[in-house]
Amino acid sequence: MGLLTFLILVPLAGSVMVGISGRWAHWPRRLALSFSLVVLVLAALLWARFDPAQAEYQLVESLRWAPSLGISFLVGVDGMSLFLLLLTAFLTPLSVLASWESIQEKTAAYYALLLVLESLMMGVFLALDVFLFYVFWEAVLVPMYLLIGVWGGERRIYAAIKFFLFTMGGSVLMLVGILFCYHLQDVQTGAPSFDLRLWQGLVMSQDTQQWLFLAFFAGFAIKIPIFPLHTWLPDAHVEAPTAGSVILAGILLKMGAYGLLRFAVPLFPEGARTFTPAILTLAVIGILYGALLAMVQPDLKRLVAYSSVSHLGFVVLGIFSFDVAGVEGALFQMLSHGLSTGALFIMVGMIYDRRHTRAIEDLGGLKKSMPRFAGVFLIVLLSSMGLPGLSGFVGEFLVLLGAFQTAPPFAVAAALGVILAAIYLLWMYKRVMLGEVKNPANDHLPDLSRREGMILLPIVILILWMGVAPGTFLRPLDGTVERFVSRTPSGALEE
Amino acid sequence: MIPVQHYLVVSALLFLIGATGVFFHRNLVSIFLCVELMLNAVNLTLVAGSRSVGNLEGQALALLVIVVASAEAAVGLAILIALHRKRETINVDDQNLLRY
Amino acid sequence: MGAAALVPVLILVTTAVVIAVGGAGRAVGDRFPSAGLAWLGALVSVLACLRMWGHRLRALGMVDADAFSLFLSLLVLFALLLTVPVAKESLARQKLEQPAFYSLLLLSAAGMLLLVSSRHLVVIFVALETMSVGVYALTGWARDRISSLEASVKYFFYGAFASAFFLYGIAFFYVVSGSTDLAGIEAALLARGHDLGALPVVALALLLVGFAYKIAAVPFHMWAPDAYQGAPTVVTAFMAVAVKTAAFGALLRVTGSLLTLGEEWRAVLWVVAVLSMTLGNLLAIVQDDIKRLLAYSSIAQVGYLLVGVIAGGVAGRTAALFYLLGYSFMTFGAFAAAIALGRRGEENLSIRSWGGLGWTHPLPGVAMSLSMLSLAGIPTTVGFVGKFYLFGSAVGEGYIALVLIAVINTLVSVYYYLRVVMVLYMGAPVPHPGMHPLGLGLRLPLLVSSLATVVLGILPGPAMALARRAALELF
Amino acid sequence: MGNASRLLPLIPLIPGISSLVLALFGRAMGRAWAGRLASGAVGASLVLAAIVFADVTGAAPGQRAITVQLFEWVAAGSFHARAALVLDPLSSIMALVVTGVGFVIHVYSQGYMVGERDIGRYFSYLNLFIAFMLLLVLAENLLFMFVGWEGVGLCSYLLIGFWFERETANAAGMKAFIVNRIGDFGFLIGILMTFVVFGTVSFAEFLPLVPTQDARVLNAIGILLFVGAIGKSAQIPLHVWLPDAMVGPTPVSALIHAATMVTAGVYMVARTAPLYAEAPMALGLVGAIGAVTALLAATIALAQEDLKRVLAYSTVSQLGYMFLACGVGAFSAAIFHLVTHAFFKALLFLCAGSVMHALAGETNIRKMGGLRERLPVTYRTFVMGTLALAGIPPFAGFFSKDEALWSAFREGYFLLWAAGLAGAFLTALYMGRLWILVFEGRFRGGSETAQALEESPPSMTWPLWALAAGSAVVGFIGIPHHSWIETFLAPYLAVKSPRPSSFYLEASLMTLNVVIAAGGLLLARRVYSAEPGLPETMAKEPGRLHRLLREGYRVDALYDVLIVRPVLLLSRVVLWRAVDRSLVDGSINGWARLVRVGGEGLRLSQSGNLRLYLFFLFAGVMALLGWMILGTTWAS
Amino acid sequence: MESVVFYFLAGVSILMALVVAGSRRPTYGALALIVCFCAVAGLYALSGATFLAAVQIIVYAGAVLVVFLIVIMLLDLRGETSFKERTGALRWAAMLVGVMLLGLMGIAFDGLPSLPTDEGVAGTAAAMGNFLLTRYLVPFEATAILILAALVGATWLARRS
Repeated sequence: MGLLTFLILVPLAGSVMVGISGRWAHWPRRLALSFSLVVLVLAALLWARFDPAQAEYQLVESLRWAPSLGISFLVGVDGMSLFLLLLTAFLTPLSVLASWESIQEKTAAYYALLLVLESLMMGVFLALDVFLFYVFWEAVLVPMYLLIGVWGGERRIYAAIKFFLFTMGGSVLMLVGILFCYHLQDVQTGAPSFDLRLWQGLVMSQDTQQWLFLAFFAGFAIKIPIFPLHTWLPDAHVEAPTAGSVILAGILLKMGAYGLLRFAVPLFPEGARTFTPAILTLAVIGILYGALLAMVQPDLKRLVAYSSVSHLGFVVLGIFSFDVAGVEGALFQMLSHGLSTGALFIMVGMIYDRRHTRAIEDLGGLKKSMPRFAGVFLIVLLSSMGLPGLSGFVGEFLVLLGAFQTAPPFAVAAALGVILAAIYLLWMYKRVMLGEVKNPANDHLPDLSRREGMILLPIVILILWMGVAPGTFLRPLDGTVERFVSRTPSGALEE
Repeated sequence: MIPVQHYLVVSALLFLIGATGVFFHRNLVSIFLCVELMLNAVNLTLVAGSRSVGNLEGQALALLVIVVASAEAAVGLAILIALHRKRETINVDDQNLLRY
Repeated sequence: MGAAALVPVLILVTTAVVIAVGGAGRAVGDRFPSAGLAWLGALVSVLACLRMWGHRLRALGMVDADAFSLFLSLLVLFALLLTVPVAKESLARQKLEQPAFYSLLLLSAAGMLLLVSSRHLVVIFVALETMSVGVYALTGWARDRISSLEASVKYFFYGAFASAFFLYGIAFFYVVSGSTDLAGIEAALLARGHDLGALPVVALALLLVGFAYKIAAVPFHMWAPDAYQGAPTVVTAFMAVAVKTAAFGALLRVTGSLLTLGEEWRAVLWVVAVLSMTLGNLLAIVQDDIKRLLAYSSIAQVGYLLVGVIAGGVAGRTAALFYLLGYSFMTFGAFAAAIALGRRGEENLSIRSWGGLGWTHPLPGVAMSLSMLSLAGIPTTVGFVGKFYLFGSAVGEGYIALVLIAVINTLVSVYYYLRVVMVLYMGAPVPHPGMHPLGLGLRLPLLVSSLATVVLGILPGPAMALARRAALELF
Repeated sequence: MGNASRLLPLIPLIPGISSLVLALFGRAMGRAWAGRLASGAVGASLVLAAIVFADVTGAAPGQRAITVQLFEWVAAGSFHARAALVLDPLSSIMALVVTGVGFVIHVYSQGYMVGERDIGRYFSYLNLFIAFMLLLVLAENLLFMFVGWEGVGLCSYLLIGFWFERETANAAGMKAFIVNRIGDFGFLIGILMTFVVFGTVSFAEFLPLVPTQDARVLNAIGILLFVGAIGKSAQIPLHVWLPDAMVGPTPVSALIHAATMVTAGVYMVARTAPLYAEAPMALGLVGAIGAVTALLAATIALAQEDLKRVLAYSTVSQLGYMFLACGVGAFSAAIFHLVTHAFFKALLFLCAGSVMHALAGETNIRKMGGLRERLPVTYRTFVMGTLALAGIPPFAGFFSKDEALWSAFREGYFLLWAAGLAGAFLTALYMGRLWILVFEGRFRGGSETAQALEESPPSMTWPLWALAAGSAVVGFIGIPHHSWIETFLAPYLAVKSPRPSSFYLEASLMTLNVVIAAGGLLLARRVYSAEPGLPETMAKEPGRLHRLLREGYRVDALYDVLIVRPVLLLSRVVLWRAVDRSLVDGSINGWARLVRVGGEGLRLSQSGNLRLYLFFLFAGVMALLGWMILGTTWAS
Repeated sequence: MESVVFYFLAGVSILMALVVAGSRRPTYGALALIVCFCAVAGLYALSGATFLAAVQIIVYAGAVLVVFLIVIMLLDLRGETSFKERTGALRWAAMLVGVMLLGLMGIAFDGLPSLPTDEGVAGTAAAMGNFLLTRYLVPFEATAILILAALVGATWLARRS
């Protein structure tokens, strides 16, 4: 058992401890915070041990699990997963902190589920065995379902079940695809295996590739989500507790994009190529559609949710540009979106804690009593709308750059989303933060507390860091992304 | 000698009369009688088969069927008695507490 | 010609007789340890089964103790081991505890053991009837409750009617082959080739009807919801788990043996499987009574199980056997949890009235939730691994469309399975007169089935290996 | 120039750091020190800018450009964009203007903003602006320039909306940012295309490659980049944000919305001059937009009643002149006008600020008049600014505007020249109007205000003098035929040599310019002095044309009807309600409902009647046997 | 001669079967079934299954069906007529299914080759006894379990609580 296994096991062990600690009032959250910080340290250690020069999977660990079926506990890390792991490790303690005061009921179960979720997400990003991946992938739904359903808002039950059914709907199709690949692997090599690395050697006809790609794509597209499969997202976001929204937007959505990068495209490059124009179209529609809808949302969380649809459209666009810059941009955008949208949800949660409403029309003029909050909020918004010098810009720019090289019209259309982002975010900022205080309830609200500052400070620092020195996060991607691009059909759109 | 097929046809007739008869009754005992008829029809096939294939298995099985049928009758009638005691009716159409 | 292979059956019967005789005439409340004896008998029987593992014994030319039958026998016996304590606790609540109950339980379990251990249609028939007669009586055990009797009546008549068809099938096989032994039939049919016309397939079809009824596959399922709902819950649990396991085992044996009869039966089962899962799921969605919901759910589960039968081969059968194992635990867990959620003095089977009980009653809540997730096929539970291999085996044989239908059905099923979890943990608490305290008789089975559901889901390897061994020794 | 390379990074860095310090500790610092720190930081930058400027001028004409690499900023695949600064005549002159005017305005702000609650925040923004502006002008490549480009836009947004409790300020700030974003959209695509075409976005690397490329490609890039300039420099049709931006503090209007940020577009075009020189269509567009803007904005300025809005439209118009100059290939003339304009327009705005300071924030010129005696310094400096803007020699505007118009004429763009000339007349006219209405005649405001009228404090008046001095003398760096600025810039703008032309023609046109300008001023004096009641009359019974002009050709209303409302309607009604809720969600919920209804329907089959159950079994057997028997029989 | 007996017995059994299926009163049905069983017993005997014929008459017709009659009396089912309410649809549908099934069976029987008529097995009591206690020991003994189960079950169900 090495570092990677610990990344999965530590939060799991933590969740057990937290679960037991329920009878002592403050212990669940303290324990949860400590465990998530331990994981963060482990993840940092992983970063330190990671060798950016190497394109292949690193620190691979393999345990026999069900050898007769070709299942093993096979984990490894490469540039693509490294930062997603770090993001997971980073956002979890923040989620714990964000829940510190607002979750008062059933705290032990809550924090235990949060840690279970962390463990499973780690597993998703670490698994190199497709079976293992699918197990984690599906299992993630359960704690999230419970987090939304138990600690969520008014329509939490509808949102939770919708979330579950949507995402599962996609992944059962992927399951069929996985089974078929497994069968192919069995037939072609005589040794059943779920080892992703072996699957890349499978021989498939064009037709087979197309079907399999579609099956995998269905699973990932819903999670991302790609228009028109996105309608679970606003509901889930709105109803989820703050931490749920943070993790949902920050990490769960990235799982879909990660799946495309790790599985759907490299395994079925020809299949991917066939559908690239359609997917690019959907991505661009998603960018514009999400932005346009975000513009007219009356609820803050719903607005941020639709903005996620828009931002994740960029990620898809970048992936399917099949260009090094584009793919790196997509990965970068995933990280940046995780930070900025995570922060947005946290901050919306802070507003909710104070005002018990998320309706934009109930707010206004908050900046007067909460100047610090307003400042941080603005930085996060600016990052989200892609202001150069902040994290959001680098990702978006590289995505557009990649897309512009392989599919210029799509890039141009997508760039319109940048305009729209400014509109809906600034408009929201204006209505929430600026202006006179018309509703007396919005006056004399406490500014950021120390705990809240502690949550936001690291995010702001990272947003700046990623904007000013993106090289830190781009360089380790190089090898992996080049390997990825070399497996994709070059000139996918030339025909 | 009578060809085996004739036995089979008679048996099939009896069987199907029994099976169809089930739907002609609302009284559970009568329905039960029809089921008994069906079992007996099968026995006829078995006996005829036994003669045709030349071993005793068919007849032995037919004998076991009779045993099974009596055991079933015991339990079935016991259930009916219990039911009648509780509901004062063994009309099949009255047994629809459990549905949908 | 030793009779060693019959030892597990004989142990059960002996225990049953001891209980029946020892308990006869004793007043209710008289301290005769019938439950303990029954449990002990089942345990000894388990030991006997384990002792025979790997020896491929055959008793009196008709009963086999191969890995296949032992695997299924063990499943039945596990169900028995779980049922007995639950029965003791739940029947005591309803003042229905009688030595005869355990006696019947053991006798029908003996029938099940025989059912899965024989390649002989006559034995299969008699065993099937033994099992059925016992369960008919158990279904009506709450003889003062109309619904129990009604369930019993429906079950009985449906069963009698269906077994006539089943028997007719055996008779036809006998007529065309002169044998009632699966191997003998196979040999005779092979020898005679195609000149027998359609009668052999008619015979097979009629056998399938009998099995389909017993495993409650659509369109022969209609008894199940009523019988499940009306029977005392513990009996329903036993029925849903053990009866299904045993009948399914026999079905596997028959379809695995009569290979000369063409592939038509696969197409038939294809349709039956699709109908079962679709209808089962659609109807389960609209249920509020947990037992009725589970009844429809188990109809759907049979649909999934049939996927393994249709796929056939070692992989398909392994998958089906493994799934049966998982199915036993998760289903039993669900029923036991439903019992444990009963209120003081009455059963509490309406899901709607379970609001928030998951928090106040952690063990039944968790057990129920795990069962539901497992039945829905969510990973880290055995239901997931089981489905994974069932569908995998079918994909391997090219049944893609079937698997697609199956996974879409899984999706539909998630809705109602999660609804239970939802009510337990997210529902508004419903005021009620207080819950029945949980005794060890419920706690342990709950714990065991929950643990099994998870452990088998995380470490399926060993159990899968056993199932594979069993599948290999099917012939 | 080794000295310069070491000092160069400090120029944007000092205000940047100061901004951060002010943002974090501005409140604790106290209002006096906040202003001092901010001004000091810009002052330091000014000194450094002057030093490096001296270095540049001191160097041999061919070696006046150096690049200072800071770090590799974005690198992915084959794309590289360095964080690097370039120092050459163009950027050094811009840096000097930015820090110079910036310093003056910082000092002015200390007086003007006295009494503001959030002075630390104000200076933080202002310093940040200077930092970004310097980044913009010093950037070595397009992408890094884009950082400054968007950064100044952000600061503009923040400063326009500085009084965040005012609804108009917030709306104006947002409008400014969003309209700029629309331009930036083009700019961004331009950057992408530049990279795709040249494989680099570094000025020093792709500009020399320009001749290797097809004109169509260059036109496309040129136009795309110019779209960015249109937004930033408030050219038609994206000019709508600038007049609204006047709700911000007046020093901000002077610094950002007159002297520096809005000229970034011109600077960018000049920076990429070699590209535009090879892209005739793009250049033509630049000139045309410039000319149209110069003329139309001037007409609008005629009818405005808000002091600052007049100046804002004037700025738009003057920026048009700069683009006009670019469009005819006279990039150095454009930069020249940029520099002079920075002085006199900043001056005019600061004068306006001074007036507002005296009138307690009043900006409506109908309520002014007769301020000449009460605000002598303001009056004098304002007149100097007016004369400079109108183009009366020897004030700075005369030289630069003349240079621009002459270039147009000389290069044969007579239409542009004519438009420019007409614009010049209008410029003189509206400035004359302003002069008369604000400073001459009787005071038309309330009597209370009248008594409180007094000149602004020294911290505000000496910046006025400084800028006035600038306005007066800066023009001499560009005396025709002895133009220092042209010789200084020309090698780095890569401009083709001007067509030969007659000195007499040039001189006569110059005279014409002066006559036109003087005519405009005199006409204004005649009209508005003779009829002091005219503005009131026109305000009450506006003519159709007057109303059209006052409302800026109703462009805002047009955009509202054509773009804003349809987009909102599309989003809210079509996309959200119809597509998202009804179609997408509706169809999926529809499936769920179908499943439920299916379940409800099917459960009726389970009627509870045993006979029915048995019948299903019986029928099932029949179906099964039928299938098996018929299947087998037909098969054989 | 043999065929006359066969057709007579077959005819009687079918006729009685129809009565069972169609009679309004359960008593008539039970009595007709007894007759039917006796006729079928005759057919058994005709096929050489003499022991079985005896068992059929003694046990089946003589005991089991008599129990039926007793139950009918006990439950006082005379008043309940089967045909009281005629909801015809299901009956007609069942008849249709029955006829179709008969047709299908016909096809299946038609496809059979001519099977040997008599292989000369005699189901005498001795032979049967021998057979059941050797080859068929397991199912034979299994019926003991069945009967025990039926006994226990029936006892509980039928007993007054």
